[in-house]
Amino acid sequence: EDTTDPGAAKTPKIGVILPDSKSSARWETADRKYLEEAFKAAGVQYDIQNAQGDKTQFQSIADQMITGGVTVLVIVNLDSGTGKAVLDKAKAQGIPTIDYDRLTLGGGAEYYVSFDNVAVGRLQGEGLVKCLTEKGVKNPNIAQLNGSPTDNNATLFKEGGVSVLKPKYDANEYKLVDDQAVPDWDNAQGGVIFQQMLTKANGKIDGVLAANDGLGNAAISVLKTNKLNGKVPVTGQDATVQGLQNILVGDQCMTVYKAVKKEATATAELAIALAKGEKKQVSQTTKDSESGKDVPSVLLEPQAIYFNNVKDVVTDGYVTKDELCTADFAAKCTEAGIS
Amino acid sequence: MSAVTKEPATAVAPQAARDEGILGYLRGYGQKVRGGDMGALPAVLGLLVLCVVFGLARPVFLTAPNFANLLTQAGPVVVIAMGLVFVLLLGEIDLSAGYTSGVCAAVLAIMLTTHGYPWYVGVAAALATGLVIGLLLGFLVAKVGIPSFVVTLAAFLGFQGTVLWLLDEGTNISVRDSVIISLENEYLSPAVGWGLAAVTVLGFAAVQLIQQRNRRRRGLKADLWQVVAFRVIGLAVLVGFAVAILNQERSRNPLFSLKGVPIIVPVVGVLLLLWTFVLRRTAYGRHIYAVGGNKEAARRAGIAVDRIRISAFVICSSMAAVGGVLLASQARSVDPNTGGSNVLLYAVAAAVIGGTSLFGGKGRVLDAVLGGLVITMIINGMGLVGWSSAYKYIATGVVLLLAASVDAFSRRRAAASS
Amino acid sequence: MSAVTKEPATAVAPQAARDEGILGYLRGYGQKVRGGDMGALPAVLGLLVLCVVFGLARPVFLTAPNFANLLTQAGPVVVIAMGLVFVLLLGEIDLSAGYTSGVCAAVLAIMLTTHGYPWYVGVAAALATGLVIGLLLGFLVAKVGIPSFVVTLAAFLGFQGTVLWLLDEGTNISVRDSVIISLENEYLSPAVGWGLAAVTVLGFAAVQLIQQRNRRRRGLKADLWQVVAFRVIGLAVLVGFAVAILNQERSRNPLFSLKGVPIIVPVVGVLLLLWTFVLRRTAYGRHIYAVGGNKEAARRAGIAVDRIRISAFVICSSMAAVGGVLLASQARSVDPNTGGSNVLLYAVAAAVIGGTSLFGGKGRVLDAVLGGLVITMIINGMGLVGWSSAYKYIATGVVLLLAASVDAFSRRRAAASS
Amino acid sequence: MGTPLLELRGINKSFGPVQVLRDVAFTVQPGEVTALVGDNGAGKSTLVKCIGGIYPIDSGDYLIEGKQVSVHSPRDAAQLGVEIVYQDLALCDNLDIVQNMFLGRERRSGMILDEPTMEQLASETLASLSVRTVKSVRQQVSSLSGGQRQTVAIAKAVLWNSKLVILDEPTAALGVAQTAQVLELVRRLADNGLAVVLISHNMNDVFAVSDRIAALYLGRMAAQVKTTDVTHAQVVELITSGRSGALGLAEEGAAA
Amino acid sequence: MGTPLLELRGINKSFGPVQVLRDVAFTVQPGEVTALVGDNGAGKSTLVKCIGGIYPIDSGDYLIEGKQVSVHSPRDAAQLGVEIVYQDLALCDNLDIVQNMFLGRERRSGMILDEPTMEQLASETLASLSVRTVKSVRQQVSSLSGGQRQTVAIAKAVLWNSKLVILDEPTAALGVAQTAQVLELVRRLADNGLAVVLISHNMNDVFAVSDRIAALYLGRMAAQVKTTDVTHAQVVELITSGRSGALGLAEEGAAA
Ligand SMILES: Nc1ncnc2c1ncn2[C@@H]1O[C@H](COP(=O)(O)OP(=O)(O)OP(=O)(O)O)[C@@H](O)[C@H]1O
Ligand SMILES: Nc1ncnc2c1ncn2[C@@H]1O[C@H](COP(=O)(O)OP(=O)(O)OP(=O)(O)O)[C@@H](O)[C@H]1O
Ligand SMILES: [Mg+2]
Ligand SMILES: [Mg+2]
Repeated sequence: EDTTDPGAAKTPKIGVILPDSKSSARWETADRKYLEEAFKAAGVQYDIQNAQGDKTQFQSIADQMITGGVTVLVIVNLDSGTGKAVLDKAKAQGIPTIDYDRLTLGGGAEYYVSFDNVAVGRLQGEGLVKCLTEKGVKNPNIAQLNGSPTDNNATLFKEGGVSVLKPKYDANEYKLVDDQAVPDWDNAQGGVIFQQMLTKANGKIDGVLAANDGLGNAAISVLKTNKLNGKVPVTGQDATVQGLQNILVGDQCMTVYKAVKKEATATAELAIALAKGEKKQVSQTTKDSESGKDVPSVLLEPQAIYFNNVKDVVTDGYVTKDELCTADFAAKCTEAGIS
Repeated sequence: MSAVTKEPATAVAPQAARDEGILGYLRGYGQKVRGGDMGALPAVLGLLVLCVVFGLARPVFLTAPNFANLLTQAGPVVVIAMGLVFVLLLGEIDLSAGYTSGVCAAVLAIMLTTHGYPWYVGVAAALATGLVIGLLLGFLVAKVGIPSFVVTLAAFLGFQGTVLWLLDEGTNISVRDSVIISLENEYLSPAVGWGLAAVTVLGFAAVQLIQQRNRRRRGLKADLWQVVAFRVIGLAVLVGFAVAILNQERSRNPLFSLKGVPIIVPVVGVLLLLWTFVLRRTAYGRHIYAVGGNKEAARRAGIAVDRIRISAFVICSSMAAVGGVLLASQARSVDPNTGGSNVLLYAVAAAVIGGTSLFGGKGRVLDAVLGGLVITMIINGMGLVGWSSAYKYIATGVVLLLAASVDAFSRRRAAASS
Repeated sequence: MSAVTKEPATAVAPQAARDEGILGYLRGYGQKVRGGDMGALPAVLGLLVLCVVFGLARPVFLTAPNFANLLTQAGPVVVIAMGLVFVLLLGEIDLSAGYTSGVCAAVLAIMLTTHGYPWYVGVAAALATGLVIGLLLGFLVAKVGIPSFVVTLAAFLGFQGTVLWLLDEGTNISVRDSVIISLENEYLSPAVGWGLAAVTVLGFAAVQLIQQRNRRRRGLKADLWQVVAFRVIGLAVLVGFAVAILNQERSRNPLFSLKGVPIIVPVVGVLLLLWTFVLRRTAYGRHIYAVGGNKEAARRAGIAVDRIRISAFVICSSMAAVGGVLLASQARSVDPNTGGSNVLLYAVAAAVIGGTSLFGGKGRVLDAVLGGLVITMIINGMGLVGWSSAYKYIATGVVLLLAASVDAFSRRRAAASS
Repeated sequence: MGTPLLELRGINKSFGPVQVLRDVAFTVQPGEVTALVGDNGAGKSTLVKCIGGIYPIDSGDYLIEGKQVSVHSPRDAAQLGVEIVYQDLALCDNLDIVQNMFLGRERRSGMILDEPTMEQLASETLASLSVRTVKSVRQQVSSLSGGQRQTVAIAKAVLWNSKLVILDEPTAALGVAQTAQVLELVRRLADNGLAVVLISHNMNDVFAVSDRIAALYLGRMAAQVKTTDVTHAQVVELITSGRSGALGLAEEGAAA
Repeated sequence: MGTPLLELRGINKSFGPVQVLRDVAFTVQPGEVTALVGDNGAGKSTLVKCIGGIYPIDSGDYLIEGKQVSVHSPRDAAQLGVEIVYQDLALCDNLDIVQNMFLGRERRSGMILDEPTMEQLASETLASLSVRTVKSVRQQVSSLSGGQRQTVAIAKAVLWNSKLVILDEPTAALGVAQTAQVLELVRRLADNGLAVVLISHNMNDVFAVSDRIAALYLGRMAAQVKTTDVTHAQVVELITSGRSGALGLAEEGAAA
């Protein structure tokens, strides 16, 4: 109970709010793990919570963390509005904050640590172009399977992807035949939507810009039924075991690997410093389009993963060889040089 | 048996066959429909209207490949809705049916992919999970007495967590077992399709004939042979037409042939037969209707109401388990969203649009199939119209409303004349 | 008035005050509770149990800052649940209430932020939107005759699309108007808090005294003055205690003070009073209960059943609009998920846990408040436990179930003795 | 006797394929008790529900005090001064006795319900109907005995200033004393100038209070006669076979 | 007369604060018709529901054929051979007449319901009860008239081999002919050796068929006497005041 006493809030304690567990597996399986490891190593107290995609919960968790005496607050916002409300509250209580993975517009956090989401989309676009070129497809028909229409990140991914493909569309090199968003990143719905895209295009889809590995797998599943898998390149994101396996067997063109560990470690370092009352210098900044201010940032580069560099993900320890190279994939693993 | 029935009947049985001939029968049917007793008519009308609308908007909607898509897409919703019919018949609800299917799908995927068991072990485990869930829900509703809305809302949250937990906080598990995959992704060979159609029609004809003969023997009013023949021929035309379309070549890959009746069709057909039989021809089914119509009357008639209620939840959850297997087959993968999102709402809507009442006592398993087709047709058609999400949501709502109002108008007519 | 009542009453009024004295009253209350007529007792018990459990698990749960959090967090759910009570009282459901609040919040945000209107214009526009939505839903249910489940399911989808459309496919709009923001984020000054408490208690005392005096005048059985005094003092203690806690300093920032009753508390209080008055003291409220209890009986008594049904949907959607304003205030922004996710389920659960029946005819507005506090307490408490999502979902489900079973046990007792 | 208060001519009513009322004529005079009799399933309750606006009439004329009216809902009927106790008593089980008795006609002072007045009136009315076992008028009607429910329904109907009171088997569930009270009440209402229709299977009651008897047979009006003109046995014959000597339906009509 | 088929001793039953049955004793002999009479709200239906296992008894002994039994549900009662027609007829409105009549005791051939047999039996039973206006035994009971519903409920109860048949106001909604049939049926059941309990407010019916009369007064058993030992007037007095000369409750008991 002493934590509520304003004077006694000296022991460093770092609060982290993760957004959900459904848009991507990374939050619970990777971020939580790496952050915990870093905090434990530094010997600071911490409290990591997941808002489960619910804004009300996001805010109650923030309220409770502030109430519970955290000295630094790290948030992955669900949207800028709620994020800003939380950052404002924390600031009023004199608690420094870090925007983790997603920038809170107008929020004015101390730091912003992230992968560049537009860059992720750009890698996907480039990957698709690369695979199509390798396959030698002329004037390919492209279908875009976007993430949740209510998720701002999905908009950013799409923006990046389209920035690569748009010139090709305009030049009539590529043809955009369908472009639909998948509510809630729901793979099952994604499968149905893609099935209908394929039907509508009378089977003539030559490349799929899928926003993540789950949606990519949904598209691949439909392609398999039509025995078109492997012929039609599909993109992805998150370097999930499933996505990497799809790449190994050639059903998926590429995925985007975000070295979550780097992101988590960088965040943990900044947070621990803040908790101790220090303010570390970082080299990059990001412009907050709403407040016009430059937020000190650590921006990490996402990496495109193709068949020949799947091993990088394993080397990084993001997925283990045991998970990835099950009986069905052992041969492909060897071929891809994973040992 | 009793003091009364031992007496010779002093009057003729009240129901005299007054409408003679085929014309009388048609007149009777017309009056019935005008009186509002429309059976499957509204749902069928709804299906026709949707076909016309989407067919005009996107001609590809009415092609053989899309027809096959429609049937495979409808599979999971129809199966989950079938189970829900039992719970709805009691005037209860199962909000957790969607996530139950998710949990069962996760169990299946873990058994198959993580542990490498053969498909039948996986399916058995999934069904057993569904059964246990049903027992638990039924127990809480019937014995503890918590309203089913609350129990299944709690289960909705709990199972959402369970799926996450089973899938290690959000990883996807691929399903690669060929038997499981085939359910939603493979097709019967054309010959087998025709064989199945023949068996269906002949079986139906046989059952009809036996029933009518039994009634005639007892001196009870039986249907005219013309009517029976009409029914059989009607079914034959319908089934034959569907098989003919599905046996067309649909492949877009010239190296490879894609035709035949989707395997899901006979699977759903068997489930439909089974549950229709249970509801209409067994004492258990009769008791389900009785409990849904008037729980107190059923209790006074000596029916073990609690047991009936628990069993309905068990059937519902077990069918959700089957639905989960189909979901896994369809997506070839299981993730934390499996069974989530709108699966439950669509399944309930399927049952209700088909004509099942939310207040209990009224509904058929066939409703789930027809309503499920309506819902799937809406989603399928929307997938062909390349609108933005906002318009798609709105249009889906509007189309759902229109489909439901066909039903509403028929029922208003019924209410006005009674 | 009529031929009968003109006659002098030939017998004494049937209800003779048989239980004399305060002891008799207590005995009567004890019997009532044992007989299952527990009123708010289960919900209150649920609240106490949750306080103890979470308080033991996380001592910070029982501190003044968290108490203030709890009240502001409960605001939107409670308000939406209040509106739902009206629809539930009729035995209907509004699945779209959550997204209705989202649409109204979007309208508010667009008026305020995009167009720069003052707050009252924004709120008026949001309320008007809610009203129109309610009229539409009510019309489809009452006049067209589509079951409310289907209508509001369609609306659920449609409004989800509408929010997206209003917010241009997924942007979010900040709300910066200080009046709107203050609703969920500001506090009354301690003095005003005490003043409000005094007004509440005195008002309650006055109403009680007038009612009892009126009954005594007519020669009807009235409550003992000790009982009346007990009620008034009870309320005074409760309100005083709450205000005292909320007036403690909660700020951890020495430069800045944070204390007082959250503004949302009097807002909800006024709504509670208003709707309780409407339901219990006006003919309209009586008719709501009548339609929910037996629609046919109400119709035969000359009640305009359709109008009552439409009005209930209007109230529900308008309250959802208020809820939307609160959601916008709480999040200081509106995005396509506003009013989505579990908002609706929590609101329905709040009403049901409070004791409102899903089958109509039974429920109070107070239920929504108590049930909303239970639900919020569960969410709030879960937020303090540092579990992973999977466990939190499961635990939330289990706790919800436990909270509901307090109620179920009391009702089983009622059923056993009647 | 001047214009009848209620006159029905050629009323037809079908439920889907089943025609329940065929070409029914029925008149009710003010100041008189008209007994409506008929076998089970003859169509009495259906006729009453048509009068009350519960069921729409398929065809036929409906006249109140000589003026053609159209009644589409119970509200219309109530506005014309028709008050009915239905056989399938429609009470709201979730409301108490007072609330049921004043449903749709609540006493108010300003906007607020005047509960004390209603409670007092309800108590008095029930007492005047010899109900002694009701513990409290604040009891929910779901906890009442069959006879008590029936009394509440009767009390509800006679509380209002109406021109025509129709009682569908009001004494079916009542005890000896209560039945006597209700019959007395019926007589008193008629003597006060109201028109009363009483449906009953009890010939003693019918002959005790009625001025006229109307007999329905299989959905047709077999005869409407003065009570003093017929005997017990004749009425029973009308009920069971639709005709009695010169009275009743023509041979072929009865066979239809 | 040997052991009674049913014997109740010291039965108490309260609903919350309201005590409805106080220390009730009641015996029923096989081969006899026992009439249970009492004012509205006296507790007759409550007593019957306690016998049928609908309500749990608070305290008291329940003996069938001299053996103490405990009845917790309608199933238990049915297994003991007790068959009851309740006053608030419990029929499933969504089922048809045949389905209601055989509810809980469906005829089967193998697993499959034997619909033709049930339909035939139902038609015969209804016909034997003088019901002539039911169009089809496949009609939903929701579309039946009051009397038709009552007949279905009675037919349902007498279709089975039971030892004790209890009828709670079975003739309340019935026409003249149907009432006669039911009374005849009641007599015939008793003559076949069954025990029959008949609840009725109609003294003529009571005296016409009963062997014994039991009178409830405000939840107490005022007297249980042979029908031949009492007069009409005495029974009415027992009903309305709980005592009649030497018969009935003691003065202070009646006042309690
Ligand atoms: N909604 C309905 N649908 C079909 N048939 C109906 C409906 N309501 C009534 N009937 C039929 O109409 C006939 C007349 O019913 P009604 O209730 O008017 O009889 P009644 O004269 O009041 O009989 P009782 O004396 O038994 O009350 C009955 O045969 C009944 O089955
Ligand atoms: N569930 C209940 N809760 C409270 N009181 C009840 C309940 N059921 C019955 N009572 C009361 O018990 C008393 C006896 O009711 P019961 O139905 O047994 O009377 P009855 O003798 O059958 O009367 P009737 O001749 O009118 O059918 C009545 O005063 C009634 O109000
Ligand atoms: Mg009738
Ligand atoms: Mg009774």
